[in-house]
Amino acid sequence: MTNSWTDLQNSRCFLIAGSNCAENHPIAMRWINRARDKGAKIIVVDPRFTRTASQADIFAQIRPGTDIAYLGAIIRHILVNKLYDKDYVLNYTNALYKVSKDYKFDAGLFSGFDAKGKKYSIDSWGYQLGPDNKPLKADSLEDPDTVFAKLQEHFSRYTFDKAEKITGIPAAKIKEIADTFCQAKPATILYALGMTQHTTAVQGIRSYAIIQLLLGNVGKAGGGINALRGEPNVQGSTDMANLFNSLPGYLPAPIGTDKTLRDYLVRNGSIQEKPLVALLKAWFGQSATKENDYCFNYLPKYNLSINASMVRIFDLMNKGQFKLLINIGSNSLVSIPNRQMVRSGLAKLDMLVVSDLFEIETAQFWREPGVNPAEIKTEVILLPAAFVYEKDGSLTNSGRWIQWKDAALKPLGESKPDLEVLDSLFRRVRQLYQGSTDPKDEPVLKARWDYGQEPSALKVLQEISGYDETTGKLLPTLADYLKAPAGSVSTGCWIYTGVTGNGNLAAKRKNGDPSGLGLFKDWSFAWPANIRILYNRASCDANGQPVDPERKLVWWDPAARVWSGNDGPDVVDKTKGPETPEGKLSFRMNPEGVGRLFAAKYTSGMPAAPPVDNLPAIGLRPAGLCVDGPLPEFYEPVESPTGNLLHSEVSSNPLVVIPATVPGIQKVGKPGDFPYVLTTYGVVEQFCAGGVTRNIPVLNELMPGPFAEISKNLAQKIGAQDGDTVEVASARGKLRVRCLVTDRLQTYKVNGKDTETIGIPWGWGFASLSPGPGANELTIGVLDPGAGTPEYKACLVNIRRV
Amino acid sequence: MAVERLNVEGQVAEGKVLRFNRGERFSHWLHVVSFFILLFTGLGVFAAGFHPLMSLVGGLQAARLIHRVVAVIFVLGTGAMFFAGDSRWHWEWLRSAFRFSDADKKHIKAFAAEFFGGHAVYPPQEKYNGGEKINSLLTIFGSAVITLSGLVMWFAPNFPAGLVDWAYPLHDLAMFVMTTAVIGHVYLSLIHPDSRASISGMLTGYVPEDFAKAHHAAWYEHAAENETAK
Amino acid sequence: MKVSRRNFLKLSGVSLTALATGLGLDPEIAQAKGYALKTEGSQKLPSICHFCSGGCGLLLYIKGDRLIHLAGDPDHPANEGTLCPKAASLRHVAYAQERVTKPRRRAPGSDKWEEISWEDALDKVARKIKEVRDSSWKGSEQLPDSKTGQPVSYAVNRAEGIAMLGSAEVDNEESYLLKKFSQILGTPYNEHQARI
Amino acid sequence: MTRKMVLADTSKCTGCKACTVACKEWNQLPAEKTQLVKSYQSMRTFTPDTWSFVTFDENYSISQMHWLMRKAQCFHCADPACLKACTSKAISKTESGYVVIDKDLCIGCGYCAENCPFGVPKVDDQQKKAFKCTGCIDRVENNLKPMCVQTCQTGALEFGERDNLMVKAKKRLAEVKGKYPKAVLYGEKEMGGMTHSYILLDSPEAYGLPSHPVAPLALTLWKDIIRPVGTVAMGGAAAAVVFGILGNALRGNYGPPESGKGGKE
Repeated sequence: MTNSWTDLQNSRCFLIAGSNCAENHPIAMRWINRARDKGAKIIVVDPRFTRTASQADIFAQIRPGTDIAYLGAIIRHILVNKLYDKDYVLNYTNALYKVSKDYKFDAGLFSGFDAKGKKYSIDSWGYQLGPDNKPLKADSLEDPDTVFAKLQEHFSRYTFDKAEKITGIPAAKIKEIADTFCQAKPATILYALGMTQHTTAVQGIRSYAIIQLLLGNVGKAGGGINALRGEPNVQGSTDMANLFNSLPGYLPAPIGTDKTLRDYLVRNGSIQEKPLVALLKAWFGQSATKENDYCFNYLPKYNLSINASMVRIFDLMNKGQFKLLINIGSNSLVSIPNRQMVRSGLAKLDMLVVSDLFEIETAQFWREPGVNPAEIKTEVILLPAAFVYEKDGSLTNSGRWIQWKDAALKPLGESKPDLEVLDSLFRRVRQLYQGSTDPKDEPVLKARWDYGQEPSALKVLQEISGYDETTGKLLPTLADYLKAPAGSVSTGCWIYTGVTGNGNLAAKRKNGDPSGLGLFKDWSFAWPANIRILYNRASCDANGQPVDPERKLVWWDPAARVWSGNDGPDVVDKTKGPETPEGKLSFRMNPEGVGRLFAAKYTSGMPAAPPVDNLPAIGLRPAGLCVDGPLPEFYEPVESPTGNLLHSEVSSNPLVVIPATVPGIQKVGKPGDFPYVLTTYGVVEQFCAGGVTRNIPVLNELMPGPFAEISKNLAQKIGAQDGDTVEVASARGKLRVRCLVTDRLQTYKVNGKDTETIGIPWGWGFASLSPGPGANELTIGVLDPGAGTPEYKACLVNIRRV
Repeated sequence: MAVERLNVEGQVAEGKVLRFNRGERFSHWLHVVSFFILLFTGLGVFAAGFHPLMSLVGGLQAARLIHRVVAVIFVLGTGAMFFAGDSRWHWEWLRSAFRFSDADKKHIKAFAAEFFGGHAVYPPQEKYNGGEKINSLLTIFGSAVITLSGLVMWFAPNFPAGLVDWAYPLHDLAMFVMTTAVIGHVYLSLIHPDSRASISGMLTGYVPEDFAKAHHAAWYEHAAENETAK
Repeated sequence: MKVSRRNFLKLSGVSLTALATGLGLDPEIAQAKGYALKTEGSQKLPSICHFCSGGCGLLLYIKGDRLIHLAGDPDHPANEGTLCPKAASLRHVAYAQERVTKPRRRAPGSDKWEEISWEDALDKVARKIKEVRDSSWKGSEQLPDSKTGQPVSYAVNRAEGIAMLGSAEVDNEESYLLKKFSQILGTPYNEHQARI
Repeated sequence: MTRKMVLADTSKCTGCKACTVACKEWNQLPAEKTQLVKSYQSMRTFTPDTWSFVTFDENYSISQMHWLMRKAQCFHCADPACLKACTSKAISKTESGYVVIDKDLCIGCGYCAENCPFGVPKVDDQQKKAFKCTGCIDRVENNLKPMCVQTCQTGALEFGERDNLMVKAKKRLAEVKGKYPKAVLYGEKEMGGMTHSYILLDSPEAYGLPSHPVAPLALTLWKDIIRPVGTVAMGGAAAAVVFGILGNALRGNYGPPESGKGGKE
């Protein structure tokens, strides 16, 4: 989240689209209601009338997977009617930047498309650069070369009527949503898997970014874009980069052609040197020296052409690549979109190691009903895991609050915290490698790994927070880390620096809120540097004073000549005033220092002349790019009931990743055979893959099993009553489940044709106290090209009464 | 009047007249004993004050069980006597309870004075005088209502809720009516100096001849005529 | 087995129920009974909820080192003592009979579990890690040269055969060690369910 | 202790069922096997082990969906039918406005269950005891909020002094009527005034509740007429016997026959 849960009270309008927060983030409603008591409006856009929709002032039922169509119409509405915040757009976004002449978009494709390689070469998505390699800026928004003009041109196709034909939402309602959202300031957008589980996920969220930048909502209390993360520490686990292509602190992981640290910096900018070196010092301690590139070559270099994101891991597993899978706290057999792929993949392992609290489906895949255990040669080790309140440690919530917890109970039976399992496993492996002279074993032997005989979670957090390697003392704050020369400090995750600076700040429990904005700066520690609302510099005008008198976050104090405020100022240097270049930067993590309406290819700080030793030049900071386009474009889901009304020749995302190593495993269904749209989701009573909640009797009592929600029209069509058993089938599998006939799903028109959505909650499997059919028998494992997220929210199915 | 008059029951009696044969006496006491057990165990549930007493019968849940068992006896036992063996007088009692002659009405009017020890004049009475007919009616209707409502309460789930609602007040009402009647009946049959002689009728079957002449003169005469007619 | 239930309303002290008159008329208002709080004298320890990313504060009531009650942490600024249905049910997990409390092993082809000690389990896994790391090691790989585009051999140092699925359910320290462990071993195949 | 009240503003209720879980957790009530009943409701009625659950009613009219959700539990009436029906005097009212079953006095006869207009109390056949929401009287008497109110994240449930919370409820009702014209305040007067009162978004019938709940007529007749009159009658009969004995004694009817004045005739 750019903001936090308690900041929701400051909003005057909520667009809740791609989230059912009343069910999946119940705490959100507490703070939304506080805002509503002060007059805030709630807009909910969802394929179903959910429990969140019951709280909405405006509800729109949308066809799953078509968000960009109506969001594009809102963007067009903002541009055409000049509803944007002019100062904000001019000063804090790249609206005036001139886009390269080579950029163009035509018939569903951006310039640079390589049909064979199914990817874009992105050179044409750059800016027009001046001699100093800095982007050229136009004088006014009317200049045809500007990002702003490209935006107007791109979204001119997204009329309300076109959006209605695609999404099924009446044009008048989309207009009502647009007007309501644009007038109330500050307004915030809440989204979750409803937005991320598409093959156009990244671009959908980009549309949110564009809307909020145009309206000047980012960086403000009650504004921002709030991704409601789904799990207790998904924020932390992504910060620690349990991701194949990144390192802790969101550093890009090195690839094969990064022979040296310098090669890496050429690709990723000099800004990454300090954090990467600090990370290598944290991992290899004294062994990492300037001379040996700080042990840069100890790190594995992944192959850029192999997308090894989560779903693809099982695809590679099906190819037999993996002999050993260590599966900690995850129930893939229930959560990976195409269950068949997981079944066959796991069977190809030599050994599967699972650490969990219960005997989850993944751990006993070898005795799933209908499977012959004798044929499965995988050895499985199931290790009992301690629960959250049986172990010391910290969890990072969606608002980036790193919250410490002491163990309240001893682990049950012989269960152990995963910390101990990992620690003892590593030390045993290192023991096995003692005496080896093989260079490939140096990383294991040379790694710094000492967290005490009984591994202490606090010691690990201190390593993450960082040390001054010259004195061995803990680094107090992020500022100290930034000041120290590269190689003199170590930090396991640079954005967490300072969390244990002056004592364990994650354990702080002062719950005062003098600002009244719900910042709670003295409760735990928010990364980075306890900044509670990101980009809060953008909440001030050109001379550093808050634009919203009722919600003052940060301001420039001319007397003390320092940035101060209720929240930690999100500025490069607290002493550099609004008149200085650093003091103007509202989005300091972007190379342009401003918000990116157009995700251009650009690296800041490129030297004017090439370096004398004609090695490739190193810039300061390359821009974060979307692989499938600098601007969001509407594409149909891979399985869609209709063609693309904007460009029929390119219907779904041209760069979609379809893991199909095992031929035929990822069958794609046709509307003819599978006429209805299926969307999947969670329910408030159960959680994710149900590994824990399906073993809690009182929760099974509240929601005993999955169901298929269908409209009354569809129920009549297939002759089903509420409570009957129906069979839902997709091109990949089928399941039988109880049918729930409801008016919360209505028939809607797509391009004039009646269309039906069916809803099935996921998270059930054959194990636990409350087994049930798994929705991932049906869902399709096609992935967003950028994030690797599968398209759970939309696929095609058929349904019949049994 | 010849003292050796054979009573209609053919029993020779010196100065006594047979009023109730063995069947009638058995029915009466079966009814009495089960009634009081039911009253005691019933109040165990219906009145908070009686809860502690239930330990006498082994606790409240035992009391509820006893109530049900004895209820069956109360209904079937007494009912069976109308059909078993020489049940003629049972039906006779039933018929008499529903026929009120002038004599009965006058007796009822006089009854109040009688009750408090006064002596009122009333015409000769049949085997059952007016007061006893009233008592019989109360018992007949009381037992019927309490039985039916008891059944509904016992098998409540099988009856419509509306009916079950009314079963409780009716059961309670019948209990009050019958208990009130019993208090009067016990007083008359055990304590009231004039009428307490009647108790022997229910114990041995015979009542003193002078009592019969005083309280049931008409019955006493018929008995003599029936005797001679036989 | 029915959980011992409803030892609620333990009456402490004299319960002064006013004896309602036998007449069933309007009964007296019962004197307030002295009610014992089951959490009386328990130790209260804060923790953090293990479900969505709300990060709500839990408060664990512990008596004789047994968890007797679990509710929201009233001091936590986000949830202020409240909890959603899932969090409110978290006491059950502390002693759930279905929890795995000893390591288990399933032999290849077998249809049932067998018990195994932690020692043997960790030893077996460590050996397997070494075995697979060594056997599936890929030191270098042919890749198109960034300038010439011709295939050139680059050092890649990858343990191709090991995949480590981390988790959004474990603490920061555990996620960090998992990443560090996989990188030191040389496997980039460290993913988790944040992506799905 | 002043009279308390719990206000359930169903306009803020999202049917998350946390109240159901917290109630079971605090009172250590075991879960039961269930099935979806209608919409997302998995519990049809109260049971000896389920004292609070959420009802779901879906009303769709003029293309507007109203998803009515309500936390059902004992209303804790000021004039409770259960108390009137209870022959064991096991049910009593507390000053704080709660109707509580004393577990020791209860004999499990089920009269409360049969007479409650909302079907709240339920008898456990094994324990021979009736059970229902206790209002968390143990918490309230120790100045804590009831467990359901404490856990409610949306702020739909509020606990406080009845006087000022009822004023607040009426103010809130006016606001809610803006979006839900048929909204009503339920519990101010019903059954003599309920400790658990509601702002409903539609008529009580839409929630399956009686608009004018009353104790069954049979119960009122039984307890207000038959029971007292019957007792008086029985007392009267006993008194009459005493006077009868006195009367006879005064008239010397108990003496030897010859001294008696009255003849035998």
